[in-house]
Amino acid sequence: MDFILSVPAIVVGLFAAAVLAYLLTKANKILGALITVLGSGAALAAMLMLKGDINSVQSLGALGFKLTDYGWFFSVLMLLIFFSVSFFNLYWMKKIIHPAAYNFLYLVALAGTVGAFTAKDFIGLFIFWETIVWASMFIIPFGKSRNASVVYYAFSAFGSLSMLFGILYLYSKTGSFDIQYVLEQASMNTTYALVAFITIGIAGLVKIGVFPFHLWLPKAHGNAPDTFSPILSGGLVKAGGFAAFLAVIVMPSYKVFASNALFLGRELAMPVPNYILVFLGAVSIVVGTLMAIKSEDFKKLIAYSSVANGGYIIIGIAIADSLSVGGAFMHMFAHALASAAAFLSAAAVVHRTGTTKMSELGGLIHRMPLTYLVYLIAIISMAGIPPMSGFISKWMLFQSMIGKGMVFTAAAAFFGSIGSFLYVFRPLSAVFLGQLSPKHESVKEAPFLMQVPMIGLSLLTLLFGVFPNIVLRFISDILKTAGLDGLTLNGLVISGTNGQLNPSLVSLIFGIGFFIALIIFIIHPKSRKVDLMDTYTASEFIYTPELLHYSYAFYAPFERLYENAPSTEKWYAALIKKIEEAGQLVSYTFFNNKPRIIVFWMVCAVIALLWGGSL
Amino acid sequence: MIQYFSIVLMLVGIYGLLSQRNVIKLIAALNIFEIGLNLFIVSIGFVKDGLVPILTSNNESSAMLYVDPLPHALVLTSIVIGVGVTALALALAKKMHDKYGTYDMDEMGGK
Amino acid sequence: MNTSFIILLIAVPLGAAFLSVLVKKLGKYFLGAAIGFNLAASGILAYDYVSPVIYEIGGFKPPYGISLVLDEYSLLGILLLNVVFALIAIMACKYIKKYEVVLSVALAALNGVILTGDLFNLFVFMEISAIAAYILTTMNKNIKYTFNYLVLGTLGSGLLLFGIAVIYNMFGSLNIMDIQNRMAIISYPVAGALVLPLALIFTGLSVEAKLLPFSGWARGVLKDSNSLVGTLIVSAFSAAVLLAFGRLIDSLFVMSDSLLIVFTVVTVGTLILAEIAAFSKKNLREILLFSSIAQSGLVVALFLQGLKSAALLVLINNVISKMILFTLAAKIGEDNGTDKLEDLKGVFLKNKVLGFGFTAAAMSLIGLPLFFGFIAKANVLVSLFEANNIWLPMVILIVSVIEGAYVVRMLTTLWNTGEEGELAKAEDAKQYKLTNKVRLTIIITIAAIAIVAAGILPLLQMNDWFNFDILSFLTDGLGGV
Amino acid sequence: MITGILTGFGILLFAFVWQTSLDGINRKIVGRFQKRIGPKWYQQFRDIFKALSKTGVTHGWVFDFGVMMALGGIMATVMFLPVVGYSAFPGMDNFFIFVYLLAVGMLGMAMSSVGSGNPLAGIGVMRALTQMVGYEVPFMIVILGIIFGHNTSSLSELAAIQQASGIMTWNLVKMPIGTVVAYISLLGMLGKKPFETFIAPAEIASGPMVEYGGKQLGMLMIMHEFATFIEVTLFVTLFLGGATTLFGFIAKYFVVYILASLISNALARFKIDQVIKFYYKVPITLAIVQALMVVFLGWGV
Repeated sequence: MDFILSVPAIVVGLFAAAVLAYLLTKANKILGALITVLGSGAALAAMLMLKGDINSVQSLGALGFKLTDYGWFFSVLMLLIFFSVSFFNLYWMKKIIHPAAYNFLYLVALAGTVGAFTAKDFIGLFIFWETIVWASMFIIPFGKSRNASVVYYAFSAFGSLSMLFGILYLYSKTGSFDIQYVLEQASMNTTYALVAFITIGIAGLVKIGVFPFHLWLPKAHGNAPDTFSPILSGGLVKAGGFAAFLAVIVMPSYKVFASNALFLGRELAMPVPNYILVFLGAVSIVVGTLMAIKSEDFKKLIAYSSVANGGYIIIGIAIADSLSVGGAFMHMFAHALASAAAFLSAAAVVHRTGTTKMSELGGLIHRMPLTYLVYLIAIISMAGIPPMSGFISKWMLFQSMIGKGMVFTAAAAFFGSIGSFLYVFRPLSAVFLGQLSPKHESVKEAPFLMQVPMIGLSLLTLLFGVFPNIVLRFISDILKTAGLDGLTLNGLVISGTNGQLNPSLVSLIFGIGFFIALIIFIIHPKSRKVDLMDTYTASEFIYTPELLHYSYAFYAPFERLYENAPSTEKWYAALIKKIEEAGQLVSYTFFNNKPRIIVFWMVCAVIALLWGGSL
Repeated sequence: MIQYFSIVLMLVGIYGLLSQRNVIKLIAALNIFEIGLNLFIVSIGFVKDGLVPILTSNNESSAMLYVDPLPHALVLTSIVIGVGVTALALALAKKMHDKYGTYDMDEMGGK
Repeated sequence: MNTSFIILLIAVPLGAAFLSVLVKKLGKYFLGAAIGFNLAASGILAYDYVSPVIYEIGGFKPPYGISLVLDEYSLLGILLLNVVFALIAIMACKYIKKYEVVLSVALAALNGVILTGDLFNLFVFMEISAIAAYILTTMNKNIKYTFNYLVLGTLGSGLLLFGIAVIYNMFGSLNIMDIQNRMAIISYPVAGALVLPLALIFTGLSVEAKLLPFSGWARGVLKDSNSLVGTLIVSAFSAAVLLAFGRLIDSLFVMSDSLLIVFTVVTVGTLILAEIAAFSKKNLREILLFSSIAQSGLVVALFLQGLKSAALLVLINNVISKMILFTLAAKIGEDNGTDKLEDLKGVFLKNKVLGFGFTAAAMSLIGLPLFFGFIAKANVLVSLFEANNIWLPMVILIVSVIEGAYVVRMLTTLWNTGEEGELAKAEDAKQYKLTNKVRLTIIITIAAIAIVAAGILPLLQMNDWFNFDILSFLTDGLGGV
Repeated sequence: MITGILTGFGILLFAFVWQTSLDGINRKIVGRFQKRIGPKWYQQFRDIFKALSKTGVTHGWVFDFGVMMALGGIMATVMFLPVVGYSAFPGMDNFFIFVYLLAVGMLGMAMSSVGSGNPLAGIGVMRALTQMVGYEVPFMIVILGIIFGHNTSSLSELAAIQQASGIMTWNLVKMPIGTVVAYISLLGMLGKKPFETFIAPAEIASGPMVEYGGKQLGMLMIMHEFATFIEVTLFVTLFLGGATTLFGFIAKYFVVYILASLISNALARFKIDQVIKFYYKVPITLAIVQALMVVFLGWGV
């Protein structure tokens, strides 16, 4: 195979495009943004064409690339998200402080993503992984918060350095960086396997934003530039799923630790490490859901929902049977599309109104109906309601959890699932429905080029909700190469451990139901159109639309129930405070510029050295 | 014996550094420390019953016991350096006095 | 190869210093000539280098005479030192006036520190370089801090001399190699007897190498220093002292286990505490000086573990990136009257080229991939793991998170305007100043490009880039040209 | 396929007729309870068709679209229900379909009502959703036990398993705690007192329903009948062994529904935070106990 169409070529090409975008943006901002569209589009096309070359190995200098099937899956997903979002870049050039750097880093992050998913060696994986981190670390502060970037970096660095530790430890033991070989070797030795599991697992957990590492998601996603939040939430977060998949399934830890299982001999027998992952996933679902319900900011809300959804993904991977892992993959796919679409609709709203505070918005459905529909489809998918793709994955995950009899995990998942109705409905109600504020009277629908990716993502969500087997067949192949059983797919039907699902049929029946309702609606007398303000107000006269808009502290009665719950945010804040205090202490103790005090420390140190040295 | 004495001198110098806040006294303490150090170095060259390590017509045999001459050479260098540092320190002290009007480190303020 | 270049590296700057004293007006040119000569000479030495050379001063055979040792280690040292020194002098040449003599002496002494093979000679060069540093720091206009530095420095070098004297008393020699040979043939357990002198030497060197708790002078001296003094101390001086430290540890430090543990505690403690202190600071130069202290701790810790190559990579990375960072931090401080981070939001909007240089250096400092720092970090960790050391990598990585956090805070703040919760806007950066100096821009750009190139090329060229020996690379890669 | 859909229509028709009649009967029973005569048993039909025939108002397209989505989603859900052995799509009557397809309808209604621009509707929807978090979780934990125990999530299969040997294999008998929890949840689903918070006519003017009139109201009333039918049928099928004969089904359904209605008339309304607190204290604990019994002890399998 020639170099022109290969993974290294895509990576190098994206780096080159990044430089080109930088230079062109200096000349013309729109032109530079166009390069991000073309670059990511071309990379997506190239990656799709490479489907036949799965398992091919290539190298670029000392960096090896191997296109595994799961790597291809992730790469295509990422490229799709990057490509969709890149259309928005065209409209954001004026709003971003460093447009040239933005375009450059956008493509560098993309190159890093493709590189990380297709790396043959661990060290290559790490290099690209960190490249993503620093590229996004520079983009995030272009938005609303500088601190968010620091938080993002600190968490990411914790994860990736943990991975680096594992990689190098295993290198020193096995003498290789090759992912396949190292994991094979690791799986034969419990200690190595444990190190690999913990270190790579932590990297995955941090990236995907699972409790207790979830804090960076709301910070970074909520404050990043509006065009980059969908990338983070829809795209980069899923790299955590990739790492977790490597640690749990590819290694495979669930076999290595099979003898250390809880509840041996039962359906729910599962290795202890996997249980820990499941537990963390369950906690994230609950925490993410509760925090999302509480959020007043549109983007922060979706970010917390990503925490909850990350929980599902981790649980799916940790349960480690084919249905659950397949469900996790499907969930990553569905959630990537849905959360990208949701963030894009948020971006469209910001583009037109300039705010993400839900209490300042309202009634936008009458001005931006398409954006509303995109958001509606996205949340239907996120809440796991048919006929969208999110339903399929949740169904698979529930099947698996119930099949295993995991009562508490399932309880958390059910809570998250029902809770998601609450939080996804809130922006719908507060931003799009309700009263239209007079200051948004003249708001227009999002421009055409922004509509294109939004509609595209929505259609994909719908398509894979109705015909999920298109994706599931490929996922099934991934599972088979990873040593699990494939999924039981039969025509349009998916079979679980205790039931079958025919999403197409569900969609069809829903369509029929809707059609009947439509007929009932049409044959009956036409309604009279009245203004939004013409509502029942118990005979009071209210002329201010804002006052008639119920949006602030939407779930106040529910929030009150857990307002005093312990908060990881506070815990982290306290930790940082303590570190800073310790630093000040060091500074004042040893660096106070008083010779006698420092001489005193010196004398103490010399005595300590002599005493300790002569022990 | 002289070695213990020199170490005591060094400790006196360090005590001075620990207890004094007057710039001039600090410089003096440094000097005491250096003197102790130099004495120590000289003392390690000492050989009991050794002769002056100079070849003269009186002691032509190289088998005779000599005092080690090297430490003396070292100490010369060390003293020179010490003098240089002391001079610099005194110059600094003068400048500090010009600026703050005091020799007391604690009264000079600042962080 | 002309071995006389070795002594000339010291002699020429020293001569320039004398001439500058005589003809004050021409001081600038003498200094320039000395720097130029040293650059050229170290280049020639590197080019011609075949195998280690011992240069005997005055023809006295070691151990009787003073000898200078040019091996891969000191070759690397003089290359690094002279290049860095030259770059700093060019970048900060407006401060040089009146200090030509001191700078020439410092150059000579620092070269001596790296090259010398004699313990007492090392003390002399250290002391001379320290005196030069004291005088340079008077430029900060805060004599109190200089005096503090002087007291501590003198005490430290006194302890160093004390240790050297004890060593001489024990082995009857001052030549490092000779002592090494004698240690090998002594019948009693050397490690136990060496505790006192080693502890003293360690303390003495630690003062100049800025290890905690011996480095109380560093904050006062560096926090308001200009781009000449501060940069010289954090990069050139630091490099020379650490190299000398490394050489002594490598050749003299026969340590008992407990002594090794105590030394390691001090160095690793320095790494951790200084990074924490840097994290708590809000001023650019303060952050950088604490980071520099921490890196020194790491370098010495690695030397103590016997990982010379890894330590050298960290050292090189630290010296080059600190040179860029401190120069720019001092410049920002000078142009804007403050180096407080929160008063400098978006300052790089005024001069993006310098901003890029700063960014590349900072990212190399924290060891992000595609920058040289990553190569260094990977080497450190790989060699530690290969030495079956697990806890030190853990410490290094955890500390890296803290380090990363404050560096990223620095970068994001300096690049972006706007309060928290507001969009970053380019208009808000109007009040800042960051003047453009051609020399500065060129050097920073070249250094930044070098950092990036040294971060990317090994990935593409060397299959074992995570495990390469910088010293043999120097002979094979450069000497063998 | 076509027969399946036709069967589905049949079930739809049956559900409408039966539940609407029962609603009328219920109104009469409640009337008698309160020493009134009460309306005729077909009063509910009259109300629905009257509403449909009137000209109402609309607050924009989402107001209408939501109503259609609500009714469409609910009707689709009904078509999947197995009733008296008739199942439109055998094997596809997966429990989760009911939970989530039902949610489409609920979402449509919520959208439509909040789209009216009336804040009372918003508050009503908020309460409805909050209450949903309350009752669904215990309910689903109980269902988890059932599905795990019987190893199927198909409603018709679950019914068949329970019909194996009379009343003793009903889940009512085998999982009594779960049945109690599910019944409490059912009260919440049906919006019967004490869980009537989201309607609360005296507080928030019927909450979500505040702006409706005319055909939209009519359609929502139909939707309400269907939703009630789904919920009660789920309970009957899951805990009372479903039914093999129409009479059996009607009888069980009648008991379950009327009992709920009677309880409702005897109790007062919770506040919404009390609802959540209640559900997350008693029923959820019981549900988990039940599920653990099934999973770990194998009781009730």
